[in-house]
Amino acid sequence: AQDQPLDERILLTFVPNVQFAPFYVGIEAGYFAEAGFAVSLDHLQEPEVLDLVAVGQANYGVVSGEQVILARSQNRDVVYVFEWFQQYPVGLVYDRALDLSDLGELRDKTIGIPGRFGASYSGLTALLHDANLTETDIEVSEIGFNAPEVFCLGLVDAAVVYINNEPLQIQQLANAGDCGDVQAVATTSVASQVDLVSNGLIISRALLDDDPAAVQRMVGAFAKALRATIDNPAAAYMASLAHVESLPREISFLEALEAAAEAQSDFLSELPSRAEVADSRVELANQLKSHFGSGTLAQFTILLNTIELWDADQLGISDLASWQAMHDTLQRMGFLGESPVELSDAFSNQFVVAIE
Amino acid sequence: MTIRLHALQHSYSAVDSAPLPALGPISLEIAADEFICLVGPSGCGKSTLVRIVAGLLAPSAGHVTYMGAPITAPLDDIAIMFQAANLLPWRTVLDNIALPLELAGMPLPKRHQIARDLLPQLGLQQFERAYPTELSGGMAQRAALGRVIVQAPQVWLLDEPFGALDALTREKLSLELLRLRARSRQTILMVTHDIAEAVLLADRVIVLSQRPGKLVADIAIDLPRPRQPDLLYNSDFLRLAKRVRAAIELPAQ
Amino acid sequence: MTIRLHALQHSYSAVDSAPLPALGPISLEIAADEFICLVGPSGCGKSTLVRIVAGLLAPSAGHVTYMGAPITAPLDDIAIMFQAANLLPWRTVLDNIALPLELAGMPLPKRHQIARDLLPQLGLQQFERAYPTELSGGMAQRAALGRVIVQAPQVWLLDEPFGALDALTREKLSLELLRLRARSRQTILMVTHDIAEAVLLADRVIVLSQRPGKLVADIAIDLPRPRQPDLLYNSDFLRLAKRVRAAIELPAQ
Amino acid sequence: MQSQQNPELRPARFRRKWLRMLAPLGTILLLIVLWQLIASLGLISPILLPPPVAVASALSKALADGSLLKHAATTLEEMLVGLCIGVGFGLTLGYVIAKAPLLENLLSPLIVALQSTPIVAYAPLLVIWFGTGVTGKVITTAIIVFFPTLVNTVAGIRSLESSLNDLFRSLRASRWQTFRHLELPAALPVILAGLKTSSTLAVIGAVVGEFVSARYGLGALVIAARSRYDTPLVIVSALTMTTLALTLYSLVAYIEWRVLAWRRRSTT
Amino acid sequence: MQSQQNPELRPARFRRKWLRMLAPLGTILLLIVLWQLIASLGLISPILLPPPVAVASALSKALADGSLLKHAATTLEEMLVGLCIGVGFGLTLGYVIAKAPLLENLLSPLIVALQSTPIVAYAPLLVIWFGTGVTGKVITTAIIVFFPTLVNTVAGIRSLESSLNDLFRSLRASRWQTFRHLELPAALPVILAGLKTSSTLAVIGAVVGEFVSARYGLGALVIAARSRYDTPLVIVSALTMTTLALTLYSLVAYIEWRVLAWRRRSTT
Ligand SMILES: Nc1ncnc2c1ncn2[C@@H]1O[C@H](COP(=O)(O)OP(=O)(O)OP(=O)(O)O)[C@@H](O)[C@H]1O
Ligand SMILES: Nc1ncnc2c1ncn2[C@@H]1O[C@H](COP(=O)(O)OP(=O)(O)OP(=O)(O)O)[C@@H](O)[C@H]1O
Ligand SMILES: [Mg+2]
Ligand SMILES: [Mg+2]
Repeated sequence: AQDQPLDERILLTFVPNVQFAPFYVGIEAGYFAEAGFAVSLDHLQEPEVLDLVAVGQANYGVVSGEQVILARSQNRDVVYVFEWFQQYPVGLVYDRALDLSDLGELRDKTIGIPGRFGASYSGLTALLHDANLTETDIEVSEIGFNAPEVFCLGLVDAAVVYINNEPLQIQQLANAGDCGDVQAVATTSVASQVDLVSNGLIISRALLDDDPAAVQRMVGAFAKALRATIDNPAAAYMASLAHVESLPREISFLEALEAAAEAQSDFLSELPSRAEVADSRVELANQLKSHFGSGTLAQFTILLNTIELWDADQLGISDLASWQAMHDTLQRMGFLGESPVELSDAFSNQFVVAIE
Repeated sequence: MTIRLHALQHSYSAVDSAPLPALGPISLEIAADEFICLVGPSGCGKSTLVRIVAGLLAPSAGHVTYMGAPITAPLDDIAIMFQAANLLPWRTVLDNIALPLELAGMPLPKRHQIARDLLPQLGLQQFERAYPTELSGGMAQRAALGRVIVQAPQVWLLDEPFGALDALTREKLSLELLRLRARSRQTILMVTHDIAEAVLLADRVIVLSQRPGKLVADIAIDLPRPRQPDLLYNSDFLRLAKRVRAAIELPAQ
Repeated sequence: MTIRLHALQHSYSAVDSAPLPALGPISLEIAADEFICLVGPSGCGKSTLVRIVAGLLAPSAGHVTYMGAPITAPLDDIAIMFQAANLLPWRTVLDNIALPLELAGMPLPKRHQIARDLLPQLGLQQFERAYPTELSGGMAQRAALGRVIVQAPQVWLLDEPFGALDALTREKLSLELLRLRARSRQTILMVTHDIAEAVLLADRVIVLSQRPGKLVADIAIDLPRPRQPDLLYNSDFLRLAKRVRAAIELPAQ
Repeated sequence: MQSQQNPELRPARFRRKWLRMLAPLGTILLLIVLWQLIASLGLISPILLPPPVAVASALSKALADGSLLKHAATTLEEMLVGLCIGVGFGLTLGYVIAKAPLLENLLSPLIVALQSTPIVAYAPLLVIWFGTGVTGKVITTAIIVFFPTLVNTVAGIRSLESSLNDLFRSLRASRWQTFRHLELPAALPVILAGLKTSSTLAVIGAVVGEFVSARYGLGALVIAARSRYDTPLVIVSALTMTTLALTLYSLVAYIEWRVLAWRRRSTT
Repeated sequence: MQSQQNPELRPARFRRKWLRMLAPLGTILLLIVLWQLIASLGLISPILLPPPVAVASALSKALADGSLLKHAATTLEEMLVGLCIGVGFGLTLGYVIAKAPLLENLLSPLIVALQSTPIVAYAPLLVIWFGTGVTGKVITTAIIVFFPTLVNTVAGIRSLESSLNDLFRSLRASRWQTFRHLELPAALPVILAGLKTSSTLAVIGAVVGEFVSARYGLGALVIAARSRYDTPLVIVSALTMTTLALTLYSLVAYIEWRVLAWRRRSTT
């Protein structure tokens, strides 16, 4: 580490949210500082994040994998250096009564989707392809980011959503009787059918060439923060409080989390296996469920759900097959030009591999 | 009596000041075929009186009747020519004069014809397609007079119709007015500042006092008709003019 | 000679019609202490002439000089009173009258004092806080006159200043004008439709022909000064008035 | 009068008219030159601002495959219908409010709320009530377009001098006649100014509606192009929006020029 | 004159003034009652329109923890600064254009483009040039606010009668004096109408800017609340925006009421 911390801006998408907990943990627990960075976070739309990284306005950004392929096909020389989400977070949500687990059943159904862009559209395309369907076999409805409302009012049979978030919201509505006849929702995640490259950390080629050491430190710090989040979600939630103002923060809930975080760090000192840690999360969830209402728990539950999408034996590694699958999907969508995208340039595992 | 003013009175009230008594109380009776000239000091309420008779202004006290019925709104029989020309700036002279006919639903060729036929009398022959901003003060006033003439009203309310006109044009137009009236005897109530004009034209000259305008004198002009400009040098005429002038100079009663 | 008109001529040109000859050619010389009255038929170009002398309108041909220098823009020495009152509707009477002083940078209390002192002469005592829409036609004209008086100009251009006033107020104000002028002899060029008024006030009466206005007569009024209203019955006066009238009735030369 | 045209006056007028008409094109040309200069000098990364040629080729491609036209037609339809509805309501309510000032106080919370609530807040309602087709976008357009028309109608009609009102009353003009022959022409300059604002806001309304949920339309195209990092196509779509807005604006300006012809006469 | 108040006239005026001031509150109350009714009767699903109580509790929570105030303050700051800049430019350029009509033809493509280009098209540039802080939102606000002020200033100043211009020329008034004492007061009713539009658009400008990138501000709050499907908080944020817009609008309306006092005098 350097003596003088380096100011570094990381561009995230969306708005401050518990799903960005690893970054909050990185800041609050000092992982970034240890690596010599004073990190600040900004939230922008995905294309903006990518373009600003591409032109060197910021060194680090987080976007989903397909953006990297699309952008590279349009001369943005960015490199994906850390696969944050091991599983593609998009999936289909529908009424459990309407069993769509056989994707062939999708034929002639009305599927809601934010619009023909972004991760949800790639996800849908991949799902359809897997089921030997095409877009013309179903009714696509561009409903914007209004899936719970539109779904619950019965305007679509299923909706393409982020599986860590919306199904939970819809289930809550269903529990409250506000979701029509729907009693319980079911999801089919894209990840269960195809392995697509998902959200991860990007840098520009120029940065990779100029200062690989700094990138190495950043990737290392983020990997630590991510692992810490996966290992101790209660502590991660506490770290998020400073960054996400609207998180539920009733005293009793925070006290419970505080206690859980402490217990978890004791538990972690026993060096449990990944499976044991996963079990501890389930246990914690169950334990909290008996004390707090779903409203209070919602954001924490989302964090737990999301952690499942992050967890892996080795964090950050992305493999060519998932890039290829994404590339093929995009090609099928007609989003790529004639000139092929060299996928091996799109990502690099060198920094992940060099950790430790 | 066609028009009767019953203890008519008017005060203007502004939002943040005391009511301003502007007119009356004044009572007056006007016969169906009378030509009345109203004279009085500037600001004494002449325009106010005319606007009340036109049904444009509700008096503060008293009332006006036309053929026995109180006037509460403008009537078809009564036309008013305002002190200002009030032409519509986006209409040509011809369309300004033809406006009342247009509102009455007359088709374009016919109303244009009627308006056009009037232009020579008004001395506006070459200006039918001119816009109001292109007119001189007197020309605008003549166009406004034309707008009253096309209405062929039973009662003419004229608020200083010749104020912006030179002596000659003025004479020409007043004689025109007398000629028009000679055919079908309408009621005319005309405000003027010109004593000679008042005596030359009127059957009666009504003199108002300083604001609030009360009746100071009601002078019958018993000169023979038809009247001609040479009357101006007639001794009866001069005597009547002097009487009017004397009445104006009187303090309010 | 203070003001000289050299073969002055003006035509108005509208966008989609032929140019309209409105004035001249006319040449004229006005001495520094002269009171000139301009009479002529309605629409003959009097206001046009006045606006050119005021530097508001560039003539189509010829030019005007003031003290030898051509007039191309409004001058400080020259003030104009327009045919219409042209008051600013959002200003009170007092602030309208004080406007020229305000533009000259005079502080508020002083300019209000000057304007207020003028109100009795103008017969507007109770109306200093009234807005123009609350004035009668004649009152608005008097306020406009006040706006010229506060400028204390060397040259007064008055376009029918008394057009909307009754005979008495008119007389009172014209005499006021004469009195003002008696102190420091300014140049006055005044348009009027009233022949008697012209003869009563002027040193010379200029008579213009029908449009385009050319000089028809230049009649020196050699009546003694100071002049009083009783002059109206003087035979010299009547003779001069008849001469003016005759000149007006002449066809254009 | 037309028969007496003065031939001397014609060339000047002719030249001025052409100058007026060509002026916007001159500015556009200048901007393109400037843009090329920025691109050539590399002042802004081509990623963010591609050079004119790249945009031109994107344009010709989008024109050739008909996609641009299709999207533009959708947006234009939404704009025009929304404009008609919004302006219609704006004029009507504006007229009524001008006549009954208390109504302004009563309705202002409602009207201001309508104008200032961001679309994301009621996006679900829009999608649910009006679906994902053009209707929702027509509504957003109508809403945003309504307000400037309304306030300018109110201001225009209130600016009327009461003396002219008296004239019409004395002529016993009907309400409609008074509106048609007095209030409308008198208020027209101000109303047309409101329409200028409305006509450019119409594009925003339609496009923002399309951002929420749409398959067709320039808003959908811009989002799609942006999500594919096709900056030239983003610029093509944006320029197409500008073209639509400019066309509408010019139309209003032309109407203004025609209808207010009488005003130009007095500037001799 | 004030000393001669007629006591008879006061109660009526008094009553009317209060009526005017209370009218908006009455409407708001009515809307809340209506809203409660809709909620009670279940006409609209509570997912879309939560009942007033839910919104009230969200409001009190957001107020209690200070978050609403902080966001509102950010948006307000952006609005006010953007409004000042946009209105300043609009007035200035409007004045210049009114005086030189050819300039309108020259600049219209530029101005209309500025107004009609959706922010997503130039969002990256905005972020690069102005960062993700308030500056970018001030710019978007200024841009959207600029246009109505501009066109209304042009319309207002052009509506001036040439006779009054002659008066000021004859008085040798300076350009500034003519503007200050003639053009501005004459154009004011129309300019104020433009400001009414601008003041409500200011909210949209700031919020839209916040959609692109923001941590603070009501736009950010609405997005955050939307992302959590916290509809009551969405409504609270939207209502706060409306409140800001309404406050600004009322301010302009009040200025109008004060400045145009002379107009009310003539309606006897
Ligand atoms: N709209 C108004 N509001 C308030 N006061 C008014 C209004 N109109 C006229 N007045 C006042 O009423 C009085 C009478 O005005 P009116 O116009 O009737 O006078 P007039 O006799 O026609 O005068 P003039 O000969 O100068 O036209 C004046 O003192 C004037 O100030
Ligand atoms: N702005 C203008 N545009 C075009 N023509 C005009 C304009 N002003 C005046 N005229 C024309 O010029 C001629 C002279 O007008 P001017 O106003 O000088 O007459 P005037 O002698 O003052 O008449 P009056 O006594 O009626 O006021 C008229 O025929 C008029 O139609
Ligand atoms: Mg009067
Ligand atoms: Mg004149």
